[in-house]
Amino acid sequence: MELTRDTALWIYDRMTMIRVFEERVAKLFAEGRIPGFVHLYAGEEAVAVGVCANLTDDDYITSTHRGHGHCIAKGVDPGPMMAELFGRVDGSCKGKGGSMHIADVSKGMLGANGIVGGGPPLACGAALASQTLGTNAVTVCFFGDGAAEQGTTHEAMNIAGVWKLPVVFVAENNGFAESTPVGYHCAASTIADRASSYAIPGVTVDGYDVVAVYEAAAEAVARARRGDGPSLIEAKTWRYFGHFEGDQVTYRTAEQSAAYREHDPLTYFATQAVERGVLGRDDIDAADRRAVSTVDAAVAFGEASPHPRPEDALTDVYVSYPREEVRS
Amino acid sequence: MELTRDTALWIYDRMTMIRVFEERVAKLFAEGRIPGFVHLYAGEEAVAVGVCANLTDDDYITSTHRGHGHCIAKGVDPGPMMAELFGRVDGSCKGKGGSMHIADVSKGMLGANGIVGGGPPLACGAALASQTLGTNAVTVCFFGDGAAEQGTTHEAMNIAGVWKLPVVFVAENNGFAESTPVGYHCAASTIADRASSYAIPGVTVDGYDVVAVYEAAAEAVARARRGDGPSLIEAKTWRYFGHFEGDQVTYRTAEQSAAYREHDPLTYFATQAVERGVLGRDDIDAADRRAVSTVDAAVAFGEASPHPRPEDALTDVYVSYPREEVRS
Amino acid sequence: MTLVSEAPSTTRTLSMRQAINEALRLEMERDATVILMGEDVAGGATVPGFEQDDAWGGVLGVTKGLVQEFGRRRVLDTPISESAYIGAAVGAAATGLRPVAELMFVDFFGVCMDQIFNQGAKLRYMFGGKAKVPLVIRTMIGAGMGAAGQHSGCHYSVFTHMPGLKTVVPSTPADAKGLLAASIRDDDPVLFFEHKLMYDVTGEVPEGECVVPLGVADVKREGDAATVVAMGRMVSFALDAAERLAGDGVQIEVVDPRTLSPLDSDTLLASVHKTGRLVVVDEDNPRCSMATDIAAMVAMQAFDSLDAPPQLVTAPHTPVPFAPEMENFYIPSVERIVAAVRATL
Amino acid sequence: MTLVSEAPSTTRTLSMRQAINEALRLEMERDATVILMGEDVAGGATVPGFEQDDAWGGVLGVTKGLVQEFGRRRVLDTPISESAYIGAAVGAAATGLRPVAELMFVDFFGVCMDQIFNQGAKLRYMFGGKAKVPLVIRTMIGAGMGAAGQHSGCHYSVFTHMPGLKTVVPSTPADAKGLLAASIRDDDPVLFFEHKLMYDVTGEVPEGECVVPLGVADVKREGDAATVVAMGRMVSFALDAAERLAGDGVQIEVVDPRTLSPLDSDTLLASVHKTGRLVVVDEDNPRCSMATDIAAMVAMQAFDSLDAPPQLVTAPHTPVPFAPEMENFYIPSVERIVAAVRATL
Ligand SMILES: Cc1ncc(C[n+]2csc(CCOP(=O)(O)OP(=O)(O)O)c2C)c(N)n1
Ligand SMILES: Cc1ncc(C[n+]2csc(CCOP(=O)(O)OP(=O)(O)O)c2C)c(N)n1
Ligand SMILES: [Mg+2]
Ligand SMILES: [Mg+2]
Repeated sequence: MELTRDTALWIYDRMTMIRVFEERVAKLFAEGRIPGFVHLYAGEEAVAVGVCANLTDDDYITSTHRGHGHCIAKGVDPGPMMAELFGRVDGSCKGKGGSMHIADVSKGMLGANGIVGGGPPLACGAALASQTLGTNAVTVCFFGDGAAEQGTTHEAMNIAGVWKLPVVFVAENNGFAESTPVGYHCAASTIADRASSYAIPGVTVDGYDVVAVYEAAAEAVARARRGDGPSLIEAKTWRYFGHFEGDQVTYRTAEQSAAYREHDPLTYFATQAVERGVLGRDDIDAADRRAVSTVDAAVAFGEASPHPRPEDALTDVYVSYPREEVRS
Repeated sequence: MELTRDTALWIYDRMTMIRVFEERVAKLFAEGRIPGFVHLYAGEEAVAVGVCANLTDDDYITSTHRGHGHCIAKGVDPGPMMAELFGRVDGSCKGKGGSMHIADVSKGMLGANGIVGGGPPLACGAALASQTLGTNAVTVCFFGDGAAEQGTTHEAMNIAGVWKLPVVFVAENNGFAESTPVGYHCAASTIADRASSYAIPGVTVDGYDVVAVYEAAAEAVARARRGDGPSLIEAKTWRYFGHFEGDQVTYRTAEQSAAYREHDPLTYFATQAVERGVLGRDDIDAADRRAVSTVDAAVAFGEASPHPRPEDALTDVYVSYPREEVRS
Repeated sequence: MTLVSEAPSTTRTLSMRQAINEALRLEMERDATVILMGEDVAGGATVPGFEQDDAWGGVLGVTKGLVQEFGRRRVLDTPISESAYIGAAVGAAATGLRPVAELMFVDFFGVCMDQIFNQGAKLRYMFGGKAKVPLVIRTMIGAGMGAAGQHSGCHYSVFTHMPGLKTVVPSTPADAKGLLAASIRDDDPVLFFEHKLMYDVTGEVPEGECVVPLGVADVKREGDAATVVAMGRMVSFALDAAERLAGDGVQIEVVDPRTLSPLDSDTLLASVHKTGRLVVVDEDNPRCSMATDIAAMVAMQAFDSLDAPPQLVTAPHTPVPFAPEMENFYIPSVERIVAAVRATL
Repeated sequence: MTLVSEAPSTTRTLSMRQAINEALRLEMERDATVILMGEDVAGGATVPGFEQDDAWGGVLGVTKGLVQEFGRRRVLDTPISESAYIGAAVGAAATGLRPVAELMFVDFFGVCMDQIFNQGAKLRYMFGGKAKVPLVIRTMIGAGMGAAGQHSGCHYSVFTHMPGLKTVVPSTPADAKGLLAASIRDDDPVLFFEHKLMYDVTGEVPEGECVVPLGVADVKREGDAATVVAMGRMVSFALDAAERLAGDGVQIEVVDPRTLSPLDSDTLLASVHKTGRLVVVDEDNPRCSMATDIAAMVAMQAFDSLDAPPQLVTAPHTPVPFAPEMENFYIPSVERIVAAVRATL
């Protein structure tokens, strides 16, 4: 493991932050304090964090309906995130988006997306802007195994190949699209191999090993920055919770879930880092404590934030529009 | 060449019929006797004919905007076809569809299509119906190289793989999508290789060699009939005319076109067939004469057919609907 | 409610979810060419133990239990490829099946609209009437769940606009059962809109076969003070408004078109001729909407009967916001309906 | 025509095609972040000899000559992947460019609608106003070319229905130039509808920079007998009808909204207050259409001014047929407009 102490610290810090955040959201949702649909990222932390460890605030990411982890990995502030899930005015989207549309353009996080396959074309656009404007920003497009069957994903990978766009496509293969296994919905049951359809590099990595993800992403991001075009990374992972909160998860066995929990990506990384002396036990404990206090503060921030006024529904539709028109 | 005399006769007969039909349409269009957009199939005859030589009237095909050749190869009567291009009541579609929607469901020809990539999902549906109803019909989906970049094509090949549908996908790679070369619009510049994305067989054949097409299709059709699922065939071909009538074709050189005309699929097949004694020169000449008289008769039939009444525009929208509703 | 087939003797209380599920079961028993397709309509495809069982039975459980009875060849889980499977439903409908495809949320129509409005809707016409497309697309509509901007729309106006499609929006469990049966038996492509907040709404539903014909509106409450035309979930809002107004001696007539295309304009016009006043309540966005469609039709065909300007109570021209306060403001309210009726008096 | 920037001294005769091309050229010269994308907008990408030249310049030549001046980095040919490149235009607009994407025919919207109405239109709202999407989608509409069922529709009603989008339908070369400039400079996503039969229509067009603001209707002919609201190609039909009626001493007012969202209802209402009569002429299908949208708005807001029922002259509720006789019947005619006006008198 080649990681510097700083990188290792950052990685663990973000992974534990995501874990604590998502477990708290599950609790808050169960208590009825969060409306709508909530899709949790717990179990998949190593993917978002391993990838985003290679990015700066100037780089972009597009996300999915399962976007909290991508936000935290990209540096979005947990306070406004929690406020958004609560639907408050200090939320990242002023309470207009909620979990499925959580975003922070100032951090290059171009939004969770309620449409499976909605992100890949947008990612090509952000990359096209960087290419045209001559910045050397890179865009990462996270999508699920189910999204791989959506036509937009195919079109986006091809056009990225045609235009040699600085995009990294990251397929988060957690084995299921809702209750449907990838072995059923994906005729070839591998996503990385699709790269050959677009003459771009494609690799499969263990999405439970954050260092493996980090290294694969480092190569793909460097390639994109060099102007050599897109890549596809398939990260094999697993979600700890149901598809969304409320899902009974009958389609997975306790054994399967236990087996994955066995190799929990956070514990695995922490153990390795400590064994190899890159981090100390105390670093891990401190990070865990930081995560808890940050999430406590985020919840407090969210609860303290005022509720929007009903008529706020009428603003932010357009930059400019005759006001009465948006009224019914 | 393993062809029986009957098959060889049928093949040449259909190829020359398509050629004569299309050249006549070009003339009629230039004379202003055919309205709308017309996309001619001349040069690509070996693909439609080589494939359809493996099909019966119970099998289905879906087509493209360049559909006349597919119709003739599938056994659609040139008379109603010409009447349709003229927009007459005896047209295959009673003058409502025209060239871009020419169809004959009674012959299993499920329509030309004005939407690039419109056909592949429909093809999966016809195949699903055969599979569900337990007939052993096969569906062939013709699509162009440009259509390969459409999301629907990707989705259809994947779902056909998932459901092991009796479909044969035939990519007609004529080198261009309008004025855009396949080398530009297709990141991998090969279509057959995409089969691996769906774990289905994929082959590339010389679309100018009708026997090669016939043999590749025979294998794919047999596989589908056996219930072993879909296949993808990429046939390399070339259109003699412009993208549509009126296209100046500045994007191709005279040399390129000449080189292709050199290996004209009809002459090539005729020469081979005669050399190997499968057919006689007289068979060829007779077929050519038959094609001319058939097309003459088709034109006469089309011209003799009455024009539709203006208000016929209001019929055939629904099987049942309160009449006044379709009026404006 | 009109019953075409001999009226069944008995009814019992069912939820909208149960009523839709029952209609699907009965039609599948009646006709072996009826199949279901959609994401997780059974769920758990190829998962050991789920060969003849469903893991989900639809995201909100509407198709639960059907795979047990009809098996996975007739209840097909699909990849997330709406264009492919809805297009396949169109192709299968043109070649001998009667598919019932599920578009989970209507907000997803943007990924598969071509197969719906250009292929399914126009195939018959473009082929000169020589084919038919007996297809039903079931889809969820409506705000009120905190599902935000891409899971809460209605947009039935977009499909009603399109020639070749029929559009159905049930407002009661009994109507849902009867209209879905009629839609499945219909030889044209039908979009069937189910409001996600109504699945647990209960009502009396006839046992056994019952068919509510398409194109026939239903007067849900009679009155002579004003005609209130409402669709889907808005019908119950209109009935609540009617109760409140009745308290002040104002008796409004609540008319539910039930099918938007074809639209039973005769029934709507008859009511306006009687009341002289029109209020249209529509949860969809206001521009080029069913609300404007009905108001324009009435203004043209019952101009002399109208004693006051038509009033439209609709969602605003905005996406659906997430926070409950804003979402509730977005949804037409009983108060706004009452006010609109008063404005016509 | 309203000119926002200092009115240019001179005009000259241009075709609609030339006027649109000129607007694109001027805006690309003015702002380096403006790029064009679409199938064959240049044509011949990577073909030797076409590095700085176009093989097509758009299927009907509207973008011809632009790649010569701006190069292939700003005039991008695309694969046939509307979702990918229109979605890319949305993403690029949110991150610093002002893309002008071409959807060749509006009838193709079904393969990319999600990126238009769910992503481009709602991104700003769902992000709480913290992003903007300065995007223009140019697309061809209209029947009359024998292009049949999948290349001849209008459907601007569908986009006008969608919150977050602006919709523009020019009826003259000068309006086309000024409205396209305004659309490109606008910070919201704009759908710009060009009628394929009008590209060769000529008219006086100001030289140099000219901007026609969005949301401002234009009275194309003044009159007091009746208000005829018409869009796109129907404006010229309405003006022809006005000539015929003038022969009988009937002076109608022809109002062109020019932008459908936002709609300049004040100008429309002012005209109806004056004339007391409304005819809406719309080439789109009739249900949930702009025709019903405008008729409903007028019925609600100018009820007391209306002396006769509104009349709608639209296409029928059918796809567009191929044969010329049927296609001409499908398209609203001058005769039908004249008859509709007479029916209001
Ligand atoms: C176009 C579209 N179709 C269907 C859905 C409903 N849906 C939401 S998430 C989901 C499964 C996505 O699976 P995957 O891409 O593997 O992501 P995961 O949930 O496993 O992270 C589905 C079908 C949707 N939101 N959008
Ligand atoms: C969805 C869609 N996009 C664009 C078009 C316009 N168009 C018609 S044919 C064509 C090129 C098709 O190329 P290809 O698939 O290779 O078929 P070919 O014309 O070469 O036979 C295009 C872009 C269309 N009809 N439909
Ligand atoms: Mg998944
Ligand atoms: Mg081609």
